Amino acid sequence: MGFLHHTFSDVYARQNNWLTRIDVRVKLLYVISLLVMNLLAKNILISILFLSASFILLFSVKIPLKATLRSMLIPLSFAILILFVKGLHEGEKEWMSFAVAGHTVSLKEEGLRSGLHTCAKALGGISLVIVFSCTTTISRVCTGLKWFRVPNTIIELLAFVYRYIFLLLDEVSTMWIAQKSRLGHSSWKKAIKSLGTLGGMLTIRAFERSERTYEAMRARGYEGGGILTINLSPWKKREYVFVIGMVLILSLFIYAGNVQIW
Amino acid sequence: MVALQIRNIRYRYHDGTYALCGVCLDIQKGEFLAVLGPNGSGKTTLLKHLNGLLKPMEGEILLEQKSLAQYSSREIFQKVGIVFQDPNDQLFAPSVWEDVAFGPMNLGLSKNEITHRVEEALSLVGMLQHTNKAVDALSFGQKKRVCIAGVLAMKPEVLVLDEPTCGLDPAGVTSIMTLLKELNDKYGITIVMATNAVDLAPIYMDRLAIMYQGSILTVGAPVDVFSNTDEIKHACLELPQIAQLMQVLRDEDNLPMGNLPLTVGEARKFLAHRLNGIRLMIRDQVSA
Amino acid sequence: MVALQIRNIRYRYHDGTYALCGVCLDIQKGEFLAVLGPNGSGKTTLLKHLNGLLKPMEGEILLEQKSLAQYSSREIFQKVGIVFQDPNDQLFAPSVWEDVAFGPMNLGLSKNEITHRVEEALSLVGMLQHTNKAVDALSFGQKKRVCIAGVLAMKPEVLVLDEPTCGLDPAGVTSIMTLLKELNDKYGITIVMATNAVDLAPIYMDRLAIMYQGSILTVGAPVDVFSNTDEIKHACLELPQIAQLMQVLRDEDNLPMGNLPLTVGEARKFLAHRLNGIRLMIRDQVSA
Amino acid sequence: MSRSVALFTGVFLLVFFAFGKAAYAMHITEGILPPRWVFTWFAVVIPFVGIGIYHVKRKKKAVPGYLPLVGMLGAAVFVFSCFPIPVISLNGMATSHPCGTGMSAVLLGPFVSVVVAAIALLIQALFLAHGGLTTLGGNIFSMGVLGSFSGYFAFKIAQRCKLSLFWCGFLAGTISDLFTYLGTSIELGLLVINKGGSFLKAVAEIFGMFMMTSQGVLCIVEGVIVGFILLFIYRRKPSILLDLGVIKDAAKPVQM
Ligand SMILES: Nc1ncnc2c1ncn2[C@@H]1O[C@H](COP(=O)(O)OP(=O)(O)OP(=O)(O)O)[C@@H](O)[C@H]1O
Ligand SMILES: Nc1ncnc2c1ncn2[C@@H]1O[C@H](COP(=O)(O)OP(=O)(O)OP(=O)(O)O)[C@@H](O)[C@H]1O
Ligand SMILES: [Mg+2]
Ligand SMILES: [Mg+2]
Repeated sequence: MGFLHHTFSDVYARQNNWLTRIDVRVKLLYVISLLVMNLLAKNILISILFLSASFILLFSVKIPLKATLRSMLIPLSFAILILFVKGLHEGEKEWMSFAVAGHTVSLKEEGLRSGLHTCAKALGGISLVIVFSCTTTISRVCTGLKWFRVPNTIIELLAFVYRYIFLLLDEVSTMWIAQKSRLGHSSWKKAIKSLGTLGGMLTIRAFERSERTYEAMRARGYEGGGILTINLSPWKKREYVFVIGMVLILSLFIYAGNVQIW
Repeated sequence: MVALQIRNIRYRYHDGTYALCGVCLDIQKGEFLAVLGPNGSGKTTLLKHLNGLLKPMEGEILLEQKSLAQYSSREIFQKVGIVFQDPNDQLFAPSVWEDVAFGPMNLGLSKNEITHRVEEALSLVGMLQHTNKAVDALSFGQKKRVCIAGVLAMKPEVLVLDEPTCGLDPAGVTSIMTLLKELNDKYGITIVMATNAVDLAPIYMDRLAIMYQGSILTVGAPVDVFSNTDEIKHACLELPQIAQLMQVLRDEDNLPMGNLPLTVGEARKFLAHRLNGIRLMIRDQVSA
Repeated sequence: MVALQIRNIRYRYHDGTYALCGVCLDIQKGEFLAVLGPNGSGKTTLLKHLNGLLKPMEGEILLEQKSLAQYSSREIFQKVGIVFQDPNDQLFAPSVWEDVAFGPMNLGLSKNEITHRVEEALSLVGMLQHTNKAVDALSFGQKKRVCIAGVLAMKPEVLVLDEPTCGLDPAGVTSIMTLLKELNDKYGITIVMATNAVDLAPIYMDRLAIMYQGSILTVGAPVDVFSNTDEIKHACLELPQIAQLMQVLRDEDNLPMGNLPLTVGEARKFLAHRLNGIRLMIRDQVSA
Repeated sequence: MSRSVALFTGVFLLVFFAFGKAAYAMHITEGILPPRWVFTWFAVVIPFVGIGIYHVKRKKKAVPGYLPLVGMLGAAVFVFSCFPIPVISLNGMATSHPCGTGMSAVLLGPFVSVVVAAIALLIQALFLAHGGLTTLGGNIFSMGVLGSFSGYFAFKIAQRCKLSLFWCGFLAGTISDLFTYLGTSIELGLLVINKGGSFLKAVAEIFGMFMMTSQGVLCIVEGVIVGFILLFIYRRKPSILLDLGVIKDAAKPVQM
């Protein structure tokens, strides 16, 4: 099956553990401010700290290491790409050079160094996002976004799109299999043609399904209003503790991030 | 008391298909009515008329003696709830709670009232423990239940369902049908359902209506409807398995029989009586 | 002769669901096998393994004594054809002819051969008069038939179907099942189908396999499988209606019985014999 | 010498691997853009997203079914962007993923398409770890804004020129892809300017790398597929294209 080699990380978010129980607003505040810290930090240690802390957190809620590593593969490759872009273009001092087809290609020390820093930032940042997404379901995310005043239309569409991705993926993979088992993908040309058909069927079915869904929505009184009932629970003592803790941690990081060591 | 009166309605789709050609039917308050019929006979089209999702081209529908056209659509939706065949079309919110709350929210109820109704509806369908689950994490039968809860949360007087048992395994069918029967018996909700499952009809339903090519062939109690075998065959339906057996026994093996037993229970009573009756007779005669 | 041997296969979906946990099953050449099981028991997953669409994580599948892994996928698809539940998933082309021709065309056959095969396949499923119709203009049952024709046009030895009767009216069910039985009897095509319809199994199938939670509970002739009532209940299934009736008669009314009759025919024979036997006995004794 | 050859080979393989994989997702990963670019790109895309939201809201008032329509088509486009497209290129036979923005721009119009792209990017950033939250602005700019508008205008201009439906779709798909990659290359190239790097050379190199690995072929192939998709819908259910305003009655479907 070529489809859905992606695993959406919110399958883990449906479990019940200490991280999933934390209020989403607190988690969002944490993640966003830590991501900003991660960007602003002047030394590599902060990002490495975030990376390792994230792994410990993920370990503490029993997310399989393999899953985490798999989802870090693409960010990692992107980070390596940046490393070379920077290495090739930034700075003066050569670290090493090659001759490729008559051209000299040289990697520069300064660029590599700042590239390495960016790599660390990428990994640190992405691991924070993974911690967030592995412990927060989509409906919680919507609640959180609502609290952050993200427009309702976006939140509704987000919830709606997310809800139907899996369904359509399932349907499409059945159709794909049906095509495959009648040899519709046996050569490159056929495969392209069949993918066109598949996309067309997908669009048509999405269109028809939207009509049926709209009927079902109308039957429950929908007249163009909101489609989400978001229930914000009041903040509890726990949440306040977390937020105060965050302020402390942040000030520590701001201090640590400004120390020049490299 | 009549809940809904369908007066000679006709409907034509944009592409020219006549899906309903003069349907007349009275739906009594508190009854459990099944609409049976072959594929394409217009069951779904008929059900969509019952709460005004489709407007008849001719004829009219009376809800409590007043034409549907005179109600606002909000009033109709509150009185008549509809559950479609594919639960995935109806569960568009990410979690169970939010989905069930969608209807009450559109009614503009207070927060407390919404919470109350959602809980009530979920407990009616026995899904209270799944309140916070994501919709994709539910099984097919559970999704079906949540759909029903979503409609129940609007406190309808009439519940309309389109093939609620299609695609479920036998245990799932029994559990959904038992739920519907309970809603009908205990809470007095009038239920109209379209179905292809002839075996279920005599077990759960008070009345059946047989549709064929956009009109209604017969309406009546299961016993009466299934006694007219030719009409059933004509409408591409079949007798329930048990009725088939009893019919063979009656017609081929000359077993005298009043009404055709339709359910396991009825057939058992009849057969046991017969077999034991005969056995007793034998004993009597032997001893005599 | 064994057509397919399933040797202890396991399969896990990406999200961690174990859909198959050690399935073993032999499928004989020319048999008509039904896979029964509740929703989510892994029927569809198992069927998708039969033509290599999913690869088992452990275990293997032998097609004619050779592991599936050793065939090219083209060879497998030619030998094992699969028809999914929803016909709308499978009809890619705008017209019936084009859709059925899709497979043969991909085999790279000559134009004549393609025409020949399409006609043959369409006549097998009785859809020859609809050759030029648009797919959208067909009824549900007709779409189902075209799907089957599309697979038959590749001349498979094994035909695998996922819930072929779901959503069809009773007449449609009978017509599809008769078609399959004919393909099986007359043309010797091995048929494996997943289904929830327990009532059909004893009428049409040679053998049943009951799945539950990713493994196979029992395999055997309908009589044997349905004689183990507890297992059936355990697997969220039910006995066929007729068998339920006979079971009640046996257990509650103490009617002595060998094997539980499962179909109308068997039950009739048994009951007629009994009733008449008793009647004869009475006559004898009375006259004696 | 041999050491440097080995090193070079290693570096080359690494870069190749990185490009193959990075192009797979082609969204800029979390942490890569420095704060000022994060800020800039967010500032650039917010008006577009805002106008898109306004469009959806206004349309929803008039046609309440518009929201489920956009949502469902948005999901469809997301699923389309998961299609494994076989492409032949320098790194051999590989599969890659289409962007799908060209298609969504054709079906939904450019502004709504930006919103759909933003949502798709948010979902990918959160639940698939493709892209990132702070880089969301930059990604929306390249894929959402550049992709949608270029695709939309390519389609409309092609229609003006009376090209057949297939070629209109082809141009929309291909051009929106090219602009998306160009946008990403520019955003990455901009990272090197403040440290004395040469911006244009960097952009050219990155863009060249994208095109040389699978993505160059992908642009064309995605165009072909979008063309086929429109053609298929036209043949099977033209009313959909009419309803969405993609074609007027008199469109020529095929002419290849
Ligand atoms: N949206 C539509 N546009 C055009 N024709 C339609 C549409 N929906 C249904 N029809 C046609 O109207 C007739 C009645 O269809 P309907 O769906 O009401 O049948 P049904 O009894 O519900 O069948 P099933 O048992 O298959 O659900 C059929 O001939 C069908 O082809
Ligand atoms: N694509 C998928 N990803 C993850 N899990 C899946 C997927 N498809 C099926 N499953 C899970 O695998 C198990 C077996 O599913 P399968 O579809 O094989 O059951 P089934 O017997 O065909 O059920 P049904 O009678 O409902 O068709 C179920 O628990 C299901 O949730
Ligand atoms: Mg229907
Ligand atoms: Mg299945």
